Amino acid sequence: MTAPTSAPQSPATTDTGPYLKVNDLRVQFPTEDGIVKAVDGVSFSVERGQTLGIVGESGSGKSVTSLTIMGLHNTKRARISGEILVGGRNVVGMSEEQTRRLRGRDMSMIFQDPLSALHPYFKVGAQIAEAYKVHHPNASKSECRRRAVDMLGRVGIPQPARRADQYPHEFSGGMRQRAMIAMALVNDPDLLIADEPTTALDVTVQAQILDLLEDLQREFNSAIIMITHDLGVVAQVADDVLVMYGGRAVEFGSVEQVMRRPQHPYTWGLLASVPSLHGDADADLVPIKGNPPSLINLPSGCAFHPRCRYAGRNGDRSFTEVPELHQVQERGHLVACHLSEADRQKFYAEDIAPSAGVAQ
Amino acid sequence: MRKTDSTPELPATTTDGMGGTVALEVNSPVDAPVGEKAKAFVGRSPGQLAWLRLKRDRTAKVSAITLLVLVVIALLSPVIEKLRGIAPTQPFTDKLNDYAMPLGYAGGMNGTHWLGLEPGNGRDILMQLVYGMRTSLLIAFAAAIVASAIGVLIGIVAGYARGWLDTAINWVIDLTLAFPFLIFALAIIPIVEDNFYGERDAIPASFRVILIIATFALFSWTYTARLVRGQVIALREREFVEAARAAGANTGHILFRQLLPNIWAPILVTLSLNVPAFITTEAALAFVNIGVIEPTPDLGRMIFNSIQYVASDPWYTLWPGLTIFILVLAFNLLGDSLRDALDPKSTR
Amino acid sequence: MRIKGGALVVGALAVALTATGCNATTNEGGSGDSGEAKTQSGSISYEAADNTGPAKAVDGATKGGVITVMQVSDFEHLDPARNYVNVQQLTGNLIYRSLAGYVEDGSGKMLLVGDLATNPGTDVNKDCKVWEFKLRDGLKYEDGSAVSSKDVAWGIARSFAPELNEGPHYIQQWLYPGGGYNATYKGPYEGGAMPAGIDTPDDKTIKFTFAEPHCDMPYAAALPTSAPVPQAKDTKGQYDLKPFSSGPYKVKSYTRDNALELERNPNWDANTDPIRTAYPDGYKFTFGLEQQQIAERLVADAPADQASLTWGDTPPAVLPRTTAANVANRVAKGPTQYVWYLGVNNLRIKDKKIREALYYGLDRDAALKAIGGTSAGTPASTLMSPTTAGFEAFDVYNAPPTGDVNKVKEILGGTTPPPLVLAHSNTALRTAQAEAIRASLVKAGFQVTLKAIESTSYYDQVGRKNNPYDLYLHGWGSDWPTGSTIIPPLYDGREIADEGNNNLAYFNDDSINTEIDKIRAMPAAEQDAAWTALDKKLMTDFLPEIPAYYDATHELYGSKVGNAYLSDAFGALQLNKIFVKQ
Amino acid sequence: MVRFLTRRVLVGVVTLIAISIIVFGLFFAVPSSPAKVMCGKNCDAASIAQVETRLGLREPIVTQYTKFMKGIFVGRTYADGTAFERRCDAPCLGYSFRNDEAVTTILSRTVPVTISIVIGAAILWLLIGVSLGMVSALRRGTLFDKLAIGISLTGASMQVFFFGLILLFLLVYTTGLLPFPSYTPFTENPAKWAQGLILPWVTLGFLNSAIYARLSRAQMLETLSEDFVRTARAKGLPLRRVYTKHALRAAITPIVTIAGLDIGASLGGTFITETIFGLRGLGKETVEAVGFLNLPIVVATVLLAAVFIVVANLIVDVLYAVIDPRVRLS
Repeated sequence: MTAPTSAPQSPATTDTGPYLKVNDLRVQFPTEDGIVKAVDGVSFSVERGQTLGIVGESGSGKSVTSLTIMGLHNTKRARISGEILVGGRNVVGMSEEQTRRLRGRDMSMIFQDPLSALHPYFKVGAQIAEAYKVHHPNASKSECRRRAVDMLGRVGIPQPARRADQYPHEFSGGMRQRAMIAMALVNDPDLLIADEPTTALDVTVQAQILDLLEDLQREFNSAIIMITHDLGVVAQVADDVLVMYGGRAVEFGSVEQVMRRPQHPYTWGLLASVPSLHGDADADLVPIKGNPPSLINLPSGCAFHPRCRYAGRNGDRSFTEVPELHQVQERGHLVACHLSEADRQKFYAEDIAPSAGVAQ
Repeated sequence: MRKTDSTPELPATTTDGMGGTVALEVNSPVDAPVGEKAKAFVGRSPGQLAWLRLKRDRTAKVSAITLLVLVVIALLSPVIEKLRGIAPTQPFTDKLNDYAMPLGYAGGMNGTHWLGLEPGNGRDILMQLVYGMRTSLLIAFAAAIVASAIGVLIGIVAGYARGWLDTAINWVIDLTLAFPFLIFALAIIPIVEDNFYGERDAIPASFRVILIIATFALFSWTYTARLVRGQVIALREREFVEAARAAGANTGHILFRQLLPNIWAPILVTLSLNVPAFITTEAALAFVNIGVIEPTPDLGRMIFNSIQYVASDPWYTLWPGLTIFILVLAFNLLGDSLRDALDPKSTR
Repeated sequence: MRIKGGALVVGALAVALTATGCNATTNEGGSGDSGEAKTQSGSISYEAADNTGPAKAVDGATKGGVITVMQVSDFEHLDPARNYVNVQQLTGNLIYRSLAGYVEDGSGKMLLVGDLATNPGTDVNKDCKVWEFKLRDGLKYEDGSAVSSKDVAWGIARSFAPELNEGPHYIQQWLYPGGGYNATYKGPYEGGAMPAGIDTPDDKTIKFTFAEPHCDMPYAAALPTSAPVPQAKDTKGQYDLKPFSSGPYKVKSYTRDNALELERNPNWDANTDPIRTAYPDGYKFTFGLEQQQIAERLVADAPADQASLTWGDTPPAVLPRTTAANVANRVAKGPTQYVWYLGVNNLRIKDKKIREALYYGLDRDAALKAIGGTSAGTPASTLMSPTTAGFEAFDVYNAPPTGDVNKVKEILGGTTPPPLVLAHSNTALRTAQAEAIRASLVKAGFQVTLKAIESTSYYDQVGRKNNPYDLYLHGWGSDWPTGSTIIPPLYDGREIADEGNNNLAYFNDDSINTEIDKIRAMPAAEQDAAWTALDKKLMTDFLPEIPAYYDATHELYGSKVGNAYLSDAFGALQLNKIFVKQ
Repeated sequence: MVRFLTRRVLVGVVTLIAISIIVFGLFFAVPSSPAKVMCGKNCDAASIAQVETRLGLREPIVTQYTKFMKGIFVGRTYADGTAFERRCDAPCLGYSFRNDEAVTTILSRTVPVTISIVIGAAILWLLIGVSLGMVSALRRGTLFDKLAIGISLTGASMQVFFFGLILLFLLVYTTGLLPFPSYTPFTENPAKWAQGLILPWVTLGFLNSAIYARLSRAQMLETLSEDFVRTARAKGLPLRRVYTKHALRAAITPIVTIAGLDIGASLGGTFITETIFGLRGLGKETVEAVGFLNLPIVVATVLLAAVFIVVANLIVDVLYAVIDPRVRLS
């Protein structure tokens, strides 16, 4: 487990540290409507064999972060600063050709909605084989295909040889997601980013996919970033959790810390809106009121303040001052909130805990 | 074809492959599977957003102003006639030479006849032009609106009705598309005129104009109808329609109160791109002698007549040619901008 | 003869004139003033020198090459029984020979001579009732067989067939006077009978016997219905596509609406032909271009088009550029036998005062400028064209070319004229012209409504006796250059039928009808002056309709076309003596 | 597949029959009779009646129509019992009212002209328009892109009659760089065929290129924003391969279908192009025939145009199924 940092550290250039290290990442998109600050000073790291869960509503910056790591943003359109070290190499500022070589082999990504992420006109096997071939230029065609079929088998697709010759639309949702995972893993990547891999799937399939990811992680010893809005998923697979809001990290800690003893009102909101297996079955789910903020005109001060029922408890700091990520008493647990820790614990215990729960 | 059914949804802010699909519901407690920045414009209706975008679009502004100026000129043509004291049909044959070409320089341009005179009839080009533009714009706008109205009505009915009615309407659309428009226009216009007016009645200019509008509309509603039908089919299963139905709303209410407001954007775009197409087609009608008849001034007929003079009196060709080019270009640009503004997924 | 609407292609700019036989003086290379034609009567020549082949050679002419004639639309008919359009007859003249024909050289001296026959017809009893034609020696068809007078008789017989009814029917009507020309005899196809009144005592002689005197017979014999058609070669409806050649050229290929190619008929003997020199090796007629395109190409004179010509009038838009030095010498222009009238429906406008007011209200200058100005014609003041034999240029009303609004007011004297409907053919040029006329009449105080009629049915519509229009623009040209094919068809009220009228004024006056009969009975020599006197009387006393302008033609040809002149007889470029400059 | 085709063909046939009925009915309603147009100057009521009988116009419209349809499939005999009787073998579309030529002959002469014009122009506009659009989409925002947008906007706002005429004046009349357009059958002389058709190709090709460039650019941009393109990049594929294999394949599919429909519609007649360049194709033939009320030609050409459109639709549907595995013909 790695201590997240709120301040940039000196870049590690050796292979011994965390496999992925993100330092003070900022991603901005100039648009016709203004500058979108999609990610605003986020830092974290992931080690091999570990899983980091990133949670947040849409617009919180989690997907942008992952795409930035993959180098999939058009550098002409996106302004990226900070540092992303993948196995010690800084991806920020790297040429397209260099990142391309990393993509798919050193780091790969499982996209949400595999129906649109897979090319509709090409056979599934061919798409996987292509991913293999590009990083193994010397592999023969049949070798690539064998590999693709093999991968399909390993992600649990029955009759992989037959399935390889089918098109994505002929697969069921779960099967497509497995194929997507097979494609992401075909080159044994060291870092795997899974963007909402289970969102579109029903619960049983979801569980199978998560199990599969866990098995594969054990096998390949990969570092995994699991992007999701589903706290249940996070609780199941993640070692650490990063909660994002408005392009910033608002809370970080181990699963235990964030799920059991959350300290940020936004995290509370997320938890309160998840049905509990342990809490009162009759307790109402409490949705977070209001809408996610505009990334062009973030609310001043704490971006969450318009939706936070505790805003203003500390004078007008919530409205004027951007809260920094600070370590709480517990080691490794960081929160960006102006409330005092005592207040946070008190509010949680009184207002939130009775009705919120986590599937754990 | 694929992709014509683009739904006007909440705009994503960038178009570099990040947008993903965008959801309409904004009050979900948890992160919906949507693009990251989709909710950047919270609290503004799609219409307001489109307006904002349009206002920022320089091309749109320039073309809109150009069109506005031309439309105002066209509308004010009687005033211009009063001010200049020259009627559009007034012949100045005395200012033509033996070959009926305008005397003087540059097609007879001078202080009285700012754009010169038409060869042959010796009419003032400026007056013919402004009045002609009025006729052409009237035809194009009216036809576009009527075509859209028919298309929307039929499209909604087809999309909502399903079953045999949908099949029948689809077949009628196919039939219309397979039917040569020009032949129909050529054949039908004289027949209808004969049936409506006696042999000695002056056929009012407006009647031919109405006929042309009707013919245009009759052959141009299909695209809108298909578009609307597709939209309706896509939308009719959506929650808000289901909800309305569950709440006991009648079909008419669902169709026009629930569905229509959600599909107006592509309709508007089609309409705005139909106008320049009709201006051009109206000019083509003059080619086959079924355009607007003399003595009503008409831009299309003027172009057809003037093209022949491109070598003998290029000025005569220039003015109407330039006018139609600017009109069509401005309309196309504005239509493009409108589409971009209303449907952010499409890109210029 | 009517200028036929059917020849007007939709959207085409040219007016295809339908006519034969008249007499005009060309003003080749002259000014745009085409109306100042010298008046001269065509004469019928029995001189042996004129009637003997070969035709007089053209200075500097060489044999060879191919002349291309560019036309807007295909010929309707080349079958001699159906050929009634001037350009078709000019073309037909290359393929088949009639009993008589016109010798022309472009100088204005036109002679009617024998073509197949040794002279233009012998008036056997000097009463114009029995006419005899003797065929020349050595006449051969394209297959080398001899031309027989029986073939001429067959040709005339078949022109009675209802299916081949499109040609001129003077001889036919004279053979069967009273009633329709084919009311009793319907051609040889059903039953094989030959028409009464034609005798072919031997293979060289054909004799016509009429009940009434017809001193015009030599002219009528020049029409194509007297061309020989061997019965064995008669393909009836298909004869149009490949008439059997008795002239210097035969059909090589004919693709309808695209092209007609003629090549030499090796069996034609120049020594038998006083009319044709046949210099080119062939002709190519191309169809389907707009008149504008043809004119532009001829102005441009690209190498491929230098041996080309057109029979269509140069469109107004091209006219201004024909004055350039390298183009002006390639223009054939001059008056034709046509006069254009602002027709007034006398059944509706009975008051001569109103017609007089219209006469002054009409801006002839504007009407002409709408179709190309002075090269399209000159203002007219008579009913007969200046190309008519015995023409006299008189002007009863002395209206200025641009009209006289004050005079109109004076004539009307404060009364309001009835609202008028002006019908016009819907081609671009006629529409522009109608609008110019409307504008001028409105300026003069009339209330005028335009009524566009589909060009193809224009003359059908206005030719109905009970048509609802007051005014219509129409043209007329004589079939041969005497008043006898102008005044009677246009103003003999007894000929008014329910449909298909030529008397578009629907004018009927007993005194005029009587006068017409009187003139017809006169000896040929006295008729010309009598027709002119009748013209003057009609204009002064009745003013049945308003002569608008004398038609003129303006045709372009390429720089390699030699001896191109307007035919006096047909009002278009004559092909008989044309050649390709080498 | 077979069921789909059968059904579509059946619907197409019904459509064609409907169109033939409409056209027949339309011309029956025209106030003036084609016989009048044909019978010329010597026209009286009796001659009109004769001509009308000969043309079969005196029979009730239903009889005329059934005879016409019968002629197409089994042939028919005209003017039976007269000296002008003739047999017209299937497929018999009748004879031109104007000059008695068999309509099938006229079609066999005019259709190749239109096909030549359209095919040549289509190759041009597909090659130039699509590549221009694709490249400018890939180079979005560059000078090249802006230039391409400018040209295609100008082209899309230009009219065939304007552009064609100006080309004629510039290249033919004034400078004589090109001969006036003409049609020589390809089989006779391919070089002359091409030379005679350059101008119409360029005219139609340029104007449609403009439209297709706009279309392809928009399509390509839309495709580039698709998830599967992102996936392809995430796999580590080089950009060139992403564009040429993944993006192009998806972007070109709708263009192929639109092009198919456009070509089908154009084959029905490019009247203005044909008129401007004096080429006697299907379009010019049709419009002229309408002017002369030449019913047999009008019905035949309209039907043929409709056949082209219906067949193009069918081909496009099949093609789509071939290109896009998601589409199933059923």
